[in-house]
Amino acid sequence: MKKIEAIVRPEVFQTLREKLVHLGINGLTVFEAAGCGNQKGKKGAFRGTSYELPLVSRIKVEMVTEEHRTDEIVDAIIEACATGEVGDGKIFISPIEDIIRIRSGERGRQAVL
Amino acid sequence: MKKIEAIVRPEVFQTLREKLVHLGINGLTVFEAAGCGNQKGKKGAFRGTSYELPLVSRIKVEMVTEEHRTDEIVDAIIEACATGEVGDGKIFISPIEDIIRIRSGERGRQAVL
Amino acid sequence: MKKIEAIVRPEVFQTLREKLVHLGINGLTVFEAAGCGNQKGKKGAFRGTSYELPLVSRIKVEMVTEEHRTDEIVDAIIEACATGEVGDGKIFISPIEDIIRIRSGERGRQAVL
Amino acid sequence: MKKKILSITALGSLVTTSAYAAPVTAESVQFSLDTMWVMIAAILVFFMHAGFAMVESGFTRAKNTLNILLKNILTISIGSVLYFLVGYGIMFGSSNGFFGTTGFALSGVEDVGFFLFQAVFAATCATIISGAVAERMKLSSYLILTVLMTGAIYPVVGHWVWGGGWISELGFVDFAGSTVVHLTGAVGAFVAVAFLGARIGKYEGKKVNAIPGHNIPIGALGVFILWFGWFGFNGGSSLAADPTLVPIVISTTLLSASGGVIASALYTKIRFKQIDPSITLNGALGGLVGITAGTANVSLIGAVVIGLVAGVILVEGIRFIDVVAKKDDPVGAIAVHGICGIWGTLAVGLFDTANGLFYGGGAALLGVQSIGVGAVILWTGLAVSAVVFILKSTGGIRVSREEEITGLDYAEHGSNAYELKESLVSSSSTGNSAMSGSLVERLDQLGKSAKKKKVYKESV
Amino acid sequence: MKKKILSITALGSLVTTSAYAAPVTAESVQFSLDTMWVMIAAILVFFMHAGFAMVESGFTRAKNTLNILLKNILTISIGSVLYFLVGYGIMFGSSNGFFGTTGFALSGVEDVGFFLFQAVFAATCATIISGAVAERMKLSSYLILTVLMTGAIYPVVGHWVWGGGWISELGFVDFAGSTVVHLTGAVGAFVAVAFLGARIGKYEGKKVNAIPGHNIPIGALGVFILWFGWFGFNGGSSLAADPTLVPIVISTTLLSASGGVIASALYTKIRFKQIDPSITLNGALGGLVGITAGTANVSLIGAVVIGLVAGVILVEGIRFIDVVAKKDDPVGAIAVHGICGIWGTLAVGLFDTANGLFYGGGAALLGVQSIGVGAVILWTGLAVSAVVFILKSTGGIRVSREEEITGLDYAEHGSNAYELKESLVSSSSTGNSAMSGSLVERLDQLGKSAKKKKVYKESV
Amino acid sequence: MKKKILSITALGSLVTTSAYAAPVTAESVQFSLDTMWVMIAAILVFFMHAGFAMVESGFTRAKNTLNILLKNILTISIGSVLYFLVGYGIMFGSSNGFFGTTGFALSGVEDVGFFLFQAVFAATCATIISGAVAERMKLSSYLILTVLMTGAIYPVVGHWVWGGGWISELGFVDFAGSTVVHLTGAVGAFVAVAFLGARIGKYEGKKVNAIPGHNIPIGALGVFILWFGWFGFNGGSSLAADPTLVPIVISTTLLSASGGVIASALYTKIRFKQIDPSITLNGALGGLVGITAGTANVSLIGAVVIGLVAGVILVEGIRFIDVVAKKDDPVGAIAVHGICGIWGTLAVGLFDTANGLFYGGGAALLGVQSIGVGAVILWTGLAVSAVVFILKSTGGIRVSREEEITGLDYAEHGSNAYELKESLVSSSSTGNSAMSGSLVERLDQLGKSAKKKKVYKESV
Ligand SMILES: Nc1ncnc2c1ncn2[C@@H]1O[C@H](COP(=O)(O)OP(=O)(O)O)[C@@H](O)[C@H]1O
Ligand SMILES: Nc1ncnc2c1ncn2[C@@H]1O[C@H](COP(=O)(O)OP(=O)(O)O)[C@@H](O)[C@H]1O
Ligand SMILES: Nc1ncnc2c1ncn2[C@@H]1O[C@H](COP(=O)(O)OP(=O)(O)O)[C@@H](O)[C@H]1O
Repeated sequence: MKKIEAIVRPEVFQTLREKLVHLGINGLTVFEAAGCGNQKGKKGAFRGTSYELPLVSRIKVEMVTEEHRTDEIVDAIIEACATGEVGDGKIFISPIEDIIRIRSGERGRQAVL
Repeated sequence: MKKIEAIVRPEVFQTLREKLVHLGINGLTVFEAAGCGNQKGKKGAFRGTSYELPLVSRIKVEMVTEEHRTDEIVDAIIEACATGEVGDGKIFISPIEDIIRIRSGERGRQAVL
Repeated sequence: MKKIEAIVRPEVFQTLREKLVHLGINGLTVFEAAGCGNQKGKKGAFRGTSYELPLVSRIKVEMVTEEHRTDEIVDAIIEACATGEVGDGKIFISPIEDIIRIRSGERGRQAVL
Repeated sequence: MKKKILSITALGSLVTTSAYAAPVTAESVQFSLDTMWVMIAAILVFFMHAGFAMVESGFTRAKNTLNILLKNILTISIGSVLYFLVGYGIMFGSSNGFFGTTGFALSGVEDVGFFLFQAVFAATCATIISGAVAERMKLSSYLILTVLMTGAIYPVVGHWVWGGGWISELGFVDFAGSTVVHLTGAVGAFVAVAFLGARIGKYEGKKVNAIPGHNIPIGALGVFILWFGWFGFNGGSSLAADPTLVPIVISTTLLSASGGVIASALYTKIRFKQIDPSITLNGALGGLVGITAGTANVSLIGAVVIGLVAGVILVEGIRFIDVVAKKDDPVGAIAVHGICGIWGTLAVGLFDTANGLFYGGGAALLGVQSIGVGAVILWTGLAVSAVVFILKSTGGIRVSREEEITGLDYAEHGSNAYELKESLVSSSSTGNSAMSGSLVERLDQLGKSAKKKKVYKESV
Repeated sequence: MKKKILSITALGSLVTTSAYAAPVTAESVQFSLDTMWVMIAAILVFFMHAGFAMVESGFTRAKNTLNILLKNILTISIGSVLYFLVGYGIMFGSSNGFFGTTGFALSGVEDVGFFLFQAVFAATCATIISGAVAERMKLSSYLILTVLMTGAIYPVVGHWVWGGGWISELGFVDFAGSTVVHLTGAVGAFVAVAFLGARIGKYEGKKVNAIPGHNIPIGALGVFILWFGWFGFNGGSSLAADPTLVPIVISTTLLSASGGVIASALYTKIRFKQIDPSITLNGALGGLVGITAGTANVSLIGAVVIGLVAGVILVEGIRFIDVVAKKDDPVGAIAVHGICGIWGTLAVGLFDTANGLFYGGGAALLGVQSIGVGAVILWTGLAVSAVVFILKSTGGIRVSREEEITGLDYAEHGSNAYELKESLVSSSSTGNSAMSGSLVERLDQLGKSAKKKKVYKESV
Repeated sequence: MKKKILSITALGSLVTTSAYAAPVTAESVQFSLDTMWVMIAAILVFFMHAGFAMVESGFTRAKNTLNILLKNILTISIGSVLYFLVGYGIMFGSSNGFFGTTGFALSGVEDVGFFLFQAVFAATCATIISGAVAERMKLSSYLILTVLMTGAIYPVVGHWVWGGGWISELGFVDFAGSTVVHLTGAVGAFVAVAFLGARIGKYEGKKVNAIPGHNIPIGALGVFILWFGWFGFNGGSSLAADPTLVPIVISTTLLSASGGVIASALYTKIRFKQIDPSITLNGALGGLVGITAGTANVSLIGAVVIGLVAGVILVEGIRFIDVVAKKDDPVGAIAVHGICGIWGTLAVGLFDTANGLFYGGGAALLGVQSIGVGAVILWTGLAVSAVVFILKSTGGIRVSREEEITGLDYAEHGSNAYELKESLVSSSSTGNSAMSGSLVERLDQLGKSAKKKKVYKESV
């Protein structure tokens, strides 16, 4: 099993979710995040004093899935989230050794069906 | 070392925390999250227009622990968090290669005692 | 590639970010978190009734990086975040199997440069 | 308030004889001035409803905010209409000894200004209950209770004390309503809470848990608005622009509220080692309720003392209701309006500069005041018990456990008081929507429960 | 309001003849009292601007809050100055048949109190637009429109109805301005919205999305403040401290607003299966706008009925504007002030106790009321269309797509209405700062978009 | 205000001679009317404390909100009682040349209404300080300073200018208190801030960091409430319901505030390339402070100009205090009340329609105004310095670094102004609780620090 973590712009999340639903991927967990990278932060101003906002807002989507599905999911993410502008985000793939469905105690593949 | 990630209903978190304390597990980190899966979202209404809330609120609990303790922790999570209703959540187990305690620089097993 | 997860006190995050910038590490993603461990929680009071706040606030910083850079990053984190008081936090290191830059579809090392 | 009513209804005949076009005399101008003052006071009292709405929503949880706001705005609305149709007649109509029986829908009533002032009072009494029953009472049951409070239960009390009824005949002094308005509301609140039970999670075995409010700044604003409106509540009860009386009433009101704040702050510091901001804010209200009965009858020093005592009583009263009586009153309404209301009414027996015990007037007035308090508690307690008992037996007065945990806003109205995250929600499977199931708000909606492995169904 | 103007300007000569030092007579005291009442009423009307600011910011999204607050405070400020310099003269100066031409900067005007009361009205009319165009109209364009509304468009309407102009000559009744103030503002709002278009994400093909407000408690507070201020709005329009009139005006105002709340609550319950809190709050405003024209001319029962009808009309009106007409009005201003304004004006033709259809007065008044409504819609519609058309052709009236998605607060002012997280921001590369790019607030700033793979540049 | 005091105390004898039962004459009615107007104005001024509370909590950080609310409600409470016991006597008692020495606890004072109006003024002066010292001053030290401000320091100033003291004898004009109230408060604020030092993180070497407020909508509401109350502040200072004066006072107040808003908006646009919403809101207050001295003595056009100038001065004043003087004043109180207070006082010397420089009255009045300003700065500066110096030497006036970083709400009161997440907290090791250590709120509590590897102990 693999864990796919996608760090994306907040505004594309709904599009991504719908695309994944079409692929038959229902299970996912999301987190609010903030990040920096090649894309730089912004500036704000308050009472004439300016300040930096070095991070930009991001959403992290985590999906645990069977190995053979990772490629199509990655493609779906790129399709839904790539704009071509710096700051589109990253996908990280890492190994998951076991999965348990809390409700039933099922393990492994069964747990994410 | 293993990382145990449990995605659970917010309302069971306190019960879980107390159960883990009884097992002698003190260290953990939690995150607010939102998820979807077999459990479907809800509907809201505002000024007569209804809208979907496709995600439900979740808490993610992360614990890094020695391999031999994973099973009892998993059991504890199931005991504390399973209700039998769809949406109880998942546990993911993944490998951790090293741990460092920032305060002391200790590494490995020492770092999580 | 490795994922470095550092769980740190919120108040040291800016110092850490600047230190990492000096090392040439620009890319990172951060999350709000709450944790417990050796450090205990606090007490609050409302209308004469006291209550416990068992968790303390934390920031999790995630960086995916090439293996050979992990040590200097770990050192930088310790330098920026260690105060010597209980509760400084942990660093977890885990394997990452692949990375994709969403914007370009680049994979692996290329994706985090 | 009684005495003045007579003088105004005496003058009331001026309305017909000296209409606006009639020759302007000093008397007619004084009458105009009296009327305008009462109108201004009534407008200030109206604004107290904004204060109640803010106090009650600020001191409860975010997930029940829309519901409490709705209860407040419906209370003043239903209260006004009901009092117009029925309540005023019961309160000030010609008496059958127990209540009034004429003047429904103001038929035959000339003094519309007096009605107006009384109408906003009636709604105030009813809204006191909304805070105490917050976060768990069904909206429908609450509204039925409001109808009966403003249409019947409160007007009967009012008739006895201000409408020329038997309590007033004893010489009972309640200038602006420590008993008539506040104690009546608080008794209703107490009974309703007793039937309702505590919010989930408030009491666990011997443990008393704190359930802090979600937005204290708007709660504090509510306190300031109430204080502001109270100058109309007490000041207008003179029913005349009397330059020898009104400044004293306003001053005793200011000083007693100030005393309440100071005493609550100091006493929580002593009692709990730190000043409790939320109770200190309540302290102002305790001082205000405390002075309401005697505002025109005590000295300025007396007012300060009444306020100081109210501030201390309030702290102990809140603890008593919360910890000993185990009545879960989220905003402290029973202590503020009930316990301080009793204190204020009895305090007249002590501090009345004419007849008070401390001014050599003996204990007679104190006795009368006690009788009045007892009678109001008895009547209101029985009447509200009957209403709530019937409601409870037929359909229930409390939302379901699931709805309470989810929060009344989402459960009863499908909506939230604060913004959700835009990016996490879609209003259709094909479109991006402008709404969202915020991580944060969701937590509030769900709350905790599940000790016994029972989790409510989330599909609504 | 017209008739009274005459009487006050008649008395106005007293100002010079009976200065404060002059002998005090019953007439002079009545004049003082009248003046003070109008001043108090004007102060209450002023406070309605706080109500508008709270309603409009509470019912829109957090990312546009500073901008809407700014629009509100600038509206009353610019409105006051402009009305002083120009507007008052156009409205009450000696007429050229179409508008007034004297009294600019109050030259030659003695009755400063009357000016003041009118000035706060003028700003009210203008601020109605700010809610409807919220979250997307350029601040600069909005301000130009405000200048023209308070300086010219509204004063012309006012001249026709209250300044002795042709509509008033027909016998048109609009005591406190259902048409003059509210309908005029709402027509301006409608036209501006029509030119502006909907907010991004509001309409997608056939779908109508909900964009809930971010802070309903302050929205509710705003409603209470408006209601509070409205007692001055209607009560002060008597322009005299008349004890036979003012209590009735205050009472009809209270009862109609109450009726609006009750009806909106019940009707949303029937229509949508649950009570909609946000529409119910609007219901109060619907009832208030509804009674404004006839507040002095209808009975108390009439007021209740007018309010109840307004509450139902409002619900359907909001749906009509939102779903059928597809005009995106975030706070429901067009339905509240426009549709209920028309209802209120026509209702006088039905409920006027002297000449109303239901009181045997025939349909004549109803006809006159209709003509007045039509004339105001025509004039305001044309005038605002011209202004907005020119603004749109020269530079545009709408912020860019990127700015709208980011939120006007950050895009136009570089700042946020609520606190960001301290720990995530640095104000310099070397120092820790006190500000932060909150995870949470950022989500609000960014929103969603990007359906078509187009994402705006984030660097500002 | 001075002149009028005489006339009212002259009339004051009416209170005893023409009690309510006495024959009603035009004079007695006018006296009633005057009294009621002053009462209404006092109630409005009272409400300004709600405005201060909202402005100060909105413009500071969430973690210090309870503390600032508490400071505000304690200020009006302590202020009222202290002014009753001591302050009034010092201000209006019979003079020893320097201050009054009779009338303590109002003994021998008949005009309770006048006391009341003055009492709410006194508390206003004191509360100005609370905003400037927010987020770091110990509650106990602040309260001691409040006691001395309302009990002694301010009454002395008041005695000099309004109590018949030496400054008034020079012909100094300060109708409603630009100097007496606002400048006095601001000088106190300046001195306190100078002794206190800046908040942690405000100044780093040469860098000036921004520390934005956490809830601008309630800050904006506070501004509207202050403006609303100010009509009572200025209008009531006439001390009589004078129809030739009050409308002018209300109008100049409205127009100057409007001018302040407009000028601050435009000037920040020019100066910082975008309109700063927070400073623009302050602009209203700048215009209000500016007109307070001359509100009865300048023309309407003069008022607009005074406001416009105040709006510009304010922007530069805030920058000057913040960047050049490096005095950390979170809400801009020193610029608003101090710098604009000086401007307003001097502006009378320029715009007074009788004696002003611009009206051909020469520079004499300007000179007198300058002397008054200088004297008040000197006295208040020295007196407050002495108090704060002693407090600082004995126990300190500032919370610890750890408490400041944690936030005063949690550190001094163990509580928070906003809701924490329910699910993350337990109130006992065995039970689920209703409270929580929110991820979000915690961040606010902890803030940042630790540059030098020093982290405070979190256990409290
Ligand atoms: N090395 C990294 N480790 C973890 N997260 C990263 C890393 N690099 C980038 N990110 C995340 O991805 C987001 C986008 O990266 P960025 O470099 O700005 O753009 P792009 O991926 O288009 O080159 C960042 O905001 C950050 O949240
Ligand atoms: N494949 C997945 N990857 C990541 N998170 C998942 C996955 N499937 C489910 N989840 C998380 O677990 C939660 C519960 O899952 P769900 O399928 O609804 O119920 P159950 O586990 O009882 O079958 C979801 O809300 C989501 O947060
Ligand atoms: N086993 C663990 N798994 C995950 N997170 C942990 C674990 N132990 C500690 N943490 C996180 O690290 C933080 C600091 O740990 P703590 O034990 O209190 O101090 P220290 O690391 O200085 O001994 C905790 O608040 C928690 O967020």
